[in-house]
Order: sequence, then structure tokens, then C-alpha cells
Amino acid sequence: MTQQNSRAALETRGISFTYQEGTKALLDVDFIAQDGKFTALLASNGSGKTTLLKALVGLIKPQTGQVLVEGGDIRSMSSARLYGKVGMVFQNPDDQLFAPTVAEDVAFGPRNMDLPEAEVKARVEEALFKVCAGHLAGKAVHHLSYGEKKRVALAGTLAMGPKILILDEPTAGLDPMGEEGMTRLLSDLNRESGVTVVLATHSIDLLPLFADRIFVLKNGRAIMNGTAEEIFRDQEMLKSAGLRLPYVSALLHQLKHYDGVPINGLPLTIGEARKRMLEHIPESALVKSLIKEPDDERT
Amino acid sequence: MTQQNSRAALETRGISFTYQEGTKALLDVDFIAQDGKFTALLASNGSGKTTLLKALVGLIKPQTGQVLVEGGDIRSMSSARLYGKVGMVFQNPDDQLFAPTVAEDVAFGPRNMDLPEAEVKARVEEALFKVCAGHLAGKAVHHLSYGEKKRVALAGTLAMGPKILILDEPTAGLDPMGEEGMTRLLSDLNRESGVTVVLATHSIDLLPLFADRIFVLKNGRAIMNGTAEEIFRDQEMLKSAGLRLPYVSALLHQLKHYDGVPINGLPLTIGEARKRMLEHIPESALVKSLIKEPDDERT
Amino acid sequence: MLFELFSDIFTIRQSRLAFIDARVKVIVALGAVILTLAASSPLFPALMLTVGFIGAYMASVPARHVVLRFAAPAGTALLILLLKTFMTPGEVIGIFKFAGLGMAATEEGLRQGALISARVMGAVAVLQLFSFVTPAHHLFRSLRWMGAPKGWVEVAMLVYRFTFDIFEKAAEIGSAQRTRLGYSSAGRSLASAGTLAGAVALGAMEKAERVEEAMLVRGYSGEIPYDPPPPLGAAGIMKTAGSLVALGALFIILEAI
Amino acid sequence: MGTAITMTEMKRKRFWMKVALFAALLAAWPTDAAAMHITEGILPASWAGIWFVVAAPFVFLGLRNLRIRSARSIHVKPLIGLTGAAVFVISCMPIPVPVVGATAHPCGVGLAAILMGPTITALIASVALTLQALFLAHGGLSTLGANTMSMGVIGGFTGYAVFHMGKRLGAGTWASAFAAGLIADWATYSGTALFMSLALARDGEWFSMFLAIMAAFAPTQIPLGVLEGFITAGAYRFIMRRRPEVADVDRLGVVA
Ligand SMILES: Nc1ncnc2c1ncn2[C@@H]1O[C@H](COP(=O)(O)OP(=O)(O)OP(=O)(O)O)[C@@H](O)[C@H]1O
Ligand SMILES: Nc1ncnc2c1ncn2[C@@H]1O[C@H](COP(=O)(O)OP(=O)(O)OP(=O)(O)O)[C@@H](O)[C@H]1O
Ligand SMILES: [Mg+2]
Ligand SMILES: [Mg+2]
Repeated sequence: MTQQNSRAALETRGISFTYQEGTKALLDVDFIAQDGKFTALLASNGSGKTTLLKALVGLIKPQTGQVLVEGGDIRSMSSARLYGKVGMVFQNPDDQLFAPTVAEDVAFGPRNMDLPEAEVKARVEEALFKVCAGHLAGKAVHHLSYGEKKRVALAGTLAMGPKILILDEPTAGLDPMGEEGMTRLLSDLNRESGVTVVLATHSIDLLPLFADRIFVLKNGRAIMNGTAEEIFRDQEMLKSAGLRLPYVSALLHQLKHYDGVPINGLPLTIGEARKRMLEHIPESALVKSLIKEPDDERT
Repeated sequence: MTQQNSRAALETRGISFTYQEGTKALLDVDFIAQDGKFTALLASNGSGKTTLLKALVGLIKPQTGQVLVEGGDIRSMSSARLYGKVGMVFQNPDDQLFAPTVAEDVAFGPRNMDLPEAEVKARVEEALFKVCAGHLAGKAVHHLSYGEKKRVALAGTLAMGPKILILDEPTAGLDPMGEEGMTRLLSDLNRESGVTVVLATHSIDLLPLFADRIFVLKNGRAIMNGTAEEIFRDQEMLKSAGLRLPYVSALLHQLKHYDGVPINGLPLTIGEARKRMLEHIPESALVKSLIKEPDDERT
Repeated sequence: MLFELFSDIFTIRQSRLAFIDARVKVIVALGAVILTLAASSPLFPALMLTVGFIGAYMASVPARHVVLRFAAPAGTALLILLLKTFMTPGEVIGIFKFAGLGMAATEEGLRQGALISARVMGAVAVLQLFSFVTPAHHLFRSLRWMGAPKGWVEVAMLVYRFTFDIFEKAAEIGSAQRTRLGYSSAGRSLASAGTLAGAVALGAMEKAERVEEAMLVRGYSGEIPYDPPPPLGAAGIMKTAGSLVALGALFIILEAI
Repeated sequence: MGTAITMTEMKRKRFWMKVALFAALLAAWPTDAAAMHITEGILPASWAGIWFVVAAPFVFLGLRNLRIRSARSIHVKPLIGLTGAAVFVISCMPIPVPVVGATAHPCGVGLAAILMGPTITALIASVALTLQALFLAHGGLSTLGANTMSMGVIGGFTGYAVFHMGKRLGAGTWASAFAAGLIADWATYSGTALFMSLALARDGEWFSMFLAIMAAFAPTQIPLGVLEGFITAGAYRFIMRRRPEVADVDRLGVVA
């Protein structure tokens, strides 16, 4: 899916937004999410991530500029058409589960689309299955754990069959397992089902590394965009945006620039870092007997 | 401060707690926080961290077992005495800022201690200074950013002058700079002002590494406690508790056990990891010209 | 204390009664309450009370919880009994000394008091058994099916769903106030309680904005859609009619005794 | 006890002694007394039905209001649902009553009426009372009409009227909110006492029954009403100071 190139699924052209009491939350932001790609917004607290995402789905109306969904201005789109294409998952799952039970909640979207009840049922089941929450269908929403709520909230959007999925901090508040599970889930949705994924996050070590393209915001401006490699290569920019390198990259960066180990490029994941490190350790220094049967915990 | 040893500031003896509707949130938990030390509770979502912290300050009453503060059972302590010694900072700052302005909010605790107004003023100023929020004193609470709210909430507790500080997920929701700032702040409070710090977290890469002792909870049981080195050495246990190694340690672990690099011990921080890695890279491979003037970004 | 009771966890436990169509339960429960109120002797209400206890036991509701829920109505029932016994004119059956004063209990009063108290306990038992074995969302769906005003049911669903969240928030704010000694004197308690109420109300209004946004992006256009339950069917009608006839028969028999 | 008119001095004295006895009983009962809501089963079918008929139009006014406002702006329904839940939670807050040493619960209608207006308050009250009857065994289904009438309608409308009269007469917001909370609470409890006495008394003696019930409730309700006044005023002041624009009556209020 990732091959079909360079059609913009979502695009903003020079949008600016100022909240009623005067906070300039977005300043002349150009943003593009290519069709079928995984795009991340990376920025520190209060940089305007949530505001931008809300503008993308028409929940706030920028004072200047344009928001385009598949080339069409969202101002000229009916909300039924817009929300049939674009789904949004908010940060706090408690605010987006409003029915008494999980199944009813997930059915909310499809029912609003006036689908026949049989289709609604099928979609609810499929969506819950996708997020590994099939067993929760009959449960009361207020009895779910935080991680379960996050997944059900995602299912509620997936059930509407959006081609574009927008998520605000999908891993915030999740523990390591939950974080990894959610990341894998989103990556699978993107690669296997071809869903265009756009997400905002300020966590650095896992989620952004899956992105085809990362936009960095700072005080409401999109100060840079590029691949993860490009973004994390620019340390000045990262620092000024209040971000940092992933821990693994920071280690290798320090080995290179403080100790003089001539590491190639800037590895971002553990797997890559291992490869780069091994290039500098003489074969003779390796101790075969240390090697355990590799299990599946590699990242 | 960390020298004076082994007096328990906080202790629980076999406490169990079951919520009204039947969730067994704590099961026979023995917990100790030594005086002047930094103690972390590390566990995945829903393991009982928050419940344990609430039990420590008497907000919930365990059905069995005892909670001791400086050796005294909290059931026999007046709330003025208890909360004069022990301060608690909750996870969501929005739920603990209840005055219209920052200064008034921070003054809430000291005023309730019946201190003279001059003393209250002094304490407010000092507490705000400690959390680097002196400039916010006159601001309206709902105009603060999330990170600012977190720091002000901490100031509100510090202003009461507690010897023991309990925090629930102090870095949750904070961006990289906020996370680092909060971690440094807590570490300074502990080392310089001698405050006993107890906190709960499920983030792994930064906060727990500052702890003198870590307790791991799983389904309401304290399954292990020890130094960070001890905890992260036990991978079986980590996995069963839904946790993982810090990213840097994971890299070195994989280099050792998948590739056979004979790394000594298990480094947890970037600094340590660098040292261990350099032991295996021949001096001759290093390229002096790569080395930049080191700035202060080392962790 | 009050809020701890507000729990629907028991309706999730499997029990035979939980599987009965909620519409049948609603109609039968209403019938039972009406008959209980119409009773002119305490026998039928007493039967309902017994049924309520047995049902709660079958649904494995903890006894402690049952006692807690019945405590307040039982208090009222007792009060009514005393009020009626001592304040209704009629044939005096006993005089009790209280604070140097004779209190005359009358037979007529005792009879009336016992009847009303029995009705209270019987009707409460019916309702509680109903709520022990009927998940709230089944109730809402039935109400809509029965033609209850849509707006009312929608508001009720939202209130029900978010009560739990908001209660947690209230508890959290209260705890934060407590650890900062906000309840260390009567005056402070009062101020803190006011702040707490305000913070809870404001928090709810702010949450409403976020909830509304989440509803909008999922196609909300002013009405919460629902899936109408299938027709009650012959079996359901038979069950309802059968239960009502049985209740009616028992009522007539017990009234005649 | 004869009719109120033929009461001799002696009988009158005895009457009040009995009232004191019931008041003591009520106060001593460990759970909060059911002063606010009429318990399930107390009203005979006829009275229960009458109050349903009387209360229904007010709830329908609330529904109509909801419909009109929802048509104009889509946020009204979630806003009312959430605020309703908040009022419900507030009405479950345990308040220690100093005089009798028991805890009781505020009724919250004063605050609801200020924030949402009287007809929406009637609607919310009917919802909250239904949930309470089912899940807390407070109030009841057969007494739902009467309880909606006393709490939602009598309490709500007096609270709303007092608040706006207070403001018009130049009393400050705090004082107006205090009065609204206090009067709404007392009005609710008077309504409850009135409905109970009407149902419980036989011909001619309802007034003494009314007085007895009022007196029995008084030890908790008089101080509780004052506390509720403070809480209502505190809550309203908090909202006004934090987010004055949110408390704008036109967003929620009902003078439509
Ligand atoms: N409803 C609002 N009214 C006024 N200002 C707002 C509102 N929401 C956000 N802001 C302000 O707009 C700016 C951008 O906020 P936004 O929530 O978009 O940031 P964010 O990047 O999502 O931050 P976070 O990581 O904390 O979620 C901030 O300065 C914030 O204080
Ligand atoms: N008020 C409550 N009523 C009932 N059950 C609760 C309540 N609070 C927590 N629980 C349950 O108790 C268990 C422990 O919860 P707790 O909040 O202590 O976990 P935690 O480790 O703090 O999780 P998290 O990382 O998500 O904050 C969980 O199963 C939770 O669902
Ligand atoms: Mg955000
Ligand atoms: Mg927690």
C-alpha cells in the first residue's frame, strides 16, 4: 500500500488559529499526510498538536488557511461525508465512550451512518476483533481498564471504516506492554489495511520511529518535517523544540561525538544500533558461549 | 542525607485492600520507604500503585494490615499531624488545583495549618521557587499549561513542608523536557533537602533509575524489591510484571546475549553504557577528529 | 458511603434472572409494585419482600450490600409504624412512658402502620431485585422500546454513564483537599465542600465539550441512535402474562385471608 | 389525637412531645434520614398517581426545552447529561450535619436550577430520582412523581426564583446563590412533608401530621439547608471565578 505515492490524504495550507482568549495556537501551518502513509506530529506540550488535529477534522475552524481532505476543502463537505472518510481518536478515552456498554458504544458511529443493523453488528465485531477486544463487547464501559478503554475508543472509530485515522497521543498513559501493543496495532492498520495514519505524540522512543514522515511543531509553527532519520539528525532543531534523541540514538551519538567511535549514520532502533555497534567490535572479542537462543523479544 | 540509614519513614505491614465491588487491589503488601531515600513503585496499569499510595496517606483503609508513618500507626494519628509530615501529589493536576490563582492555591495547605500570614507568604514563595514557578504566582490556574500545573500541584504540597513526599506518576503526560525537569527536581529535593520521596510510575527509562529502591507490583502483590540493578537484572520477573528493560539496557543486553559481546553487568544509564561499550572497542578504532567539544547534554 | 452503594456490578454476574428479557422484567416489576401498593393486608407485601430476598440470594448479591440498600427504607418503615401507631386515634392497646409522658398506641394505628411499612418494604424489595438482575443499558433499551420520551432516555443514559467518571473525579478532588487539610475544621470543611461541588460541576461542563467533540466526529447529529429490540414474541408475551396472572392470583388469595 | 382545632393545652403538649420523640428517632437512625425523598411504597396508589400527573407537565416542559435547544445547538444534550451527572454526584456527597451529628446529603437542586434553569432541573431531577430509586433504594418508582414534584419542581423553581430575585434586588451573587441553595433545600423538604402528610393522614388531621413530619425532619433539615446554602454559594462562586463564561445562563439556562 505504501507504494502508491504522493497523493495527499490530508493537507493544510497556511492555517492559523487563535483561541478566543488570545492564545495563538497555530501559525501558518502547512501540513501534509500522504495517502496510505504513517505521519507523526512530534512536539512538546502546548505546541499545538491537538489544535492541529482538531482543525484537520473540522472541530475548530482556522481563521486563515485551508484544510483539504483528499483534495477537497472540508468547509464544503457535509459532516457525514467527512467523518465517513476521516476518523479521530482523542487522547482521553473517558471522554469518547458515551454509551453504557462497549458494543453499543462501538455501534454509535455505524448507526449514525444509517447502516442496516446487520451491517452494524458485523462492523462492531470486526472492529473489536481488530483491537483485540472482542471479549469486552458486553461489558459496561465504566468497568474497563485504561488500556482497554483506549482500544475500545479506537474500535469505535474503526467501525466507521475510515480511510484516514487521526489519533491524539495514542500511547499516553499506557504501560510498556500497552504502548507496544498500540504501536504495533497502528502499524498493522497502516501496512495491512492501508489506512492513512496521522498521530500526535510527545513520546519519542517508539511511536515516531514507525512514521514515514514526521512533522515537528514548536509554538504553533511547523518548524520541520522529514523522515525520522532526517528529524533526529538535526539536533539543534530538536533541542530548540524541547525534544531529544531516542535513548538508543543518544547513546550512539555520544559514543561517536564524545568518544570518537566512527558510527555510520544515526541508528534509531535497537536492531539498527546493534548492527552499527558490531561493526566496531572485533570478531575476536565476541564470546560465542554468551549467546542464548534468541526469543521473540527483539525490537 | 542518604547516609543516615534504615529508619523507615513509611512502612506497610501485610496490607490488603478490596474495593467495595470486589476488586482485590492490594494483597498482603509489605512496603518500606527508608528515611531520606528515594523509593519507586514500578508496575503496569492497574497493578495497585495508586491504591497503595492512597493507603499510605490514609485515604483508603486497608481491610487488614498496618500502615506506619515514622513508626506510628496512622490510624492513631490526627490528620493535621499526618498531613504535616506526609504530602501527596496526585496524578491529575486538574483535580488538585482548586483556587483561582496559583499563589492562592499554594497557600491553601499552609493556611489550613493555621500558620501566620507572613509565614504562609514566605512558604508560598519558597515552594514556587523550588519548582521553578515563581513567575506564575499571579496567574489564573486554568491558564497554565499541563507541565506548569504539575509543578504548581507539587508546590502546593511542598508549601506544607512535608518530610515525606508521595507522588503518583509525576512525569505522566509530560514532554521530554518536562519529564527530565521533574525528575531532576525530585532528585534534588531528595538529595539536597533530604525529603523522603516515594513515587509510583510505569515509565521505565528515566525516573526509576534515580531510585535507591524499587518495588515492583503485579496484580496487587509486591513481587520484588531491590535496587535498579537488581530489578532490571531479573528479566523473567520484569516480563511477568508487564515491564521491560530501559532501552539502553535492552540494546546492551541484546549485544551480549544475541551477539556475544561480553559486556560487564547491566548498565542502565547512557553514561554507564558508554563506559561498558568502550571496553570492547579497540583504542585504534577511535577517530579523534569526530570528537566535539562536549556540551552539558550528557545524561 | 451512599455512593459505594451505587454499583451495578451484581447485574453483570450471571444469574438466571439476569437472562430474562428486560421488558418482561420491567412490566412484571411494575405490576408487582402496583399490587403491593394496592394491598389492604401486609401479606402480599411480605411475600414480595421474601421474594426479593430470595432473588438477591440467587443472584449472589452479598448480604452486606443487601442490608446496606435496605437500611434507609427500613428506617423509614419503622418511623411510619411508630408515627401511625401513636398518632392515630382509636382503641388504645398500650401506653408507653417516654420522657415522663404517656404515649398511647392504638390498634387502628398499629394496623395502618404495619400495612404501610409492609408496603414500603415489599415495593423496595421488588425494585431492588429488579435492579440487581437488570443491567442499566437493558433498562434504557426497554424504556425506549416502550415509548418513553427519547430525550429523557438519552439524558438518562448520559447521566448514568458519566456518573461513575464524575464520582471518581469528585473523590480525587476530595482526597487532594483532605491531604492539604481542607477538612480540618468545620469552616474549612464547608468552604472545601463548596469548592468541591463547584469543581465537579465545572469539570463536568468542560468534559461535556470534549464528549461533544468525540460524538461529532462519530457522526452525531443530535440524537443517540439505538438498536430496537426484536418484538417481544409469543414466548415473551406468555412469560409476562403468566407472571402477571400468577402475581394477581397470589394477590387475591392473600388479600382474602 | 383529635383534630387540630379541638386540641386542648394538654393534648398540644403531648403532641409536641411525640414529635420530639420522632425527631430523636430520625436523628438516631444511622443512615441519612429519608427527608429528601419519599420512600417507595409510602404513598397509596391514588396519591402516587396524582403526583405523577402533576409533575409530568413540568418534565415535559423540560423535554420540550431540551428539544428546542438541541435543535439550535448540538452541544446541549451532552452538556445537560454531564451537568446532570455532576449534580447527581454532588447530591450524593456526605455532609456532616453539626447539630445532630449525622451525615446527610444536599439535594443539589438549588445549584442545578441556577446553572440549568428550572424546567431542565425538573427533567434532571426525574432522571436522577429514577437512578437513585433503582440503584440506591432512595426514593422509589411509585413515589417518583411526588419526589420529582417536591425536588425538581418546587425546589427547582423556588431556587431559581430566589436566585434571580436576589440578584434583581441587588444582593450579591454569593448571597443570591446562598439563598437559592437554602430555600430550594427547605422548599424541597416542606414539599416532601406536605405530600407525606396528605397521604398518611386521615381526614381532618393532616395539618397535625404535616407539623409532626416537618418537626421530625427539622433537626437535620434546618442545618442541612444552611449548609446547602453555603455549598451552593461556594460552588457558584468557584465556577464564576474560574470560568465566568461557562456559567453564562444562556448556554445552559432555560429562559428560552
Ligand atoms: N480550549 C482552549 N482555549 C484556550 N487556549 C487553548 C485551548 N486549548 C489549548 N489552548 C492553548 O493552545 C496552545 C496549544 O494547545 P494544544 O492543546 O494544541 O497543544 P498540544 O501540543 O496538544 O499539547 P499537549 O501535548 O499538552 O497535549 C496551548 O498554549 C494551550 O494552552
Ligand atoms: N475506585 C475504585 N473502585 C473499584 N475498583 C478500583 C477503583 N480504583 C481502582 N480500582 C481497581 O483496582 C485495581 C488497582 O487500581 P490502581 O488504580 O491502584 O492501579 P494503578 O497501578 O494505579 O494503575 P494505573 O497505572 O492505571 O494508574 C485496578 O484493577 C482497578 O481497576
Ligand atoms: Mg494535546
Ligand atoms: Mg494509578
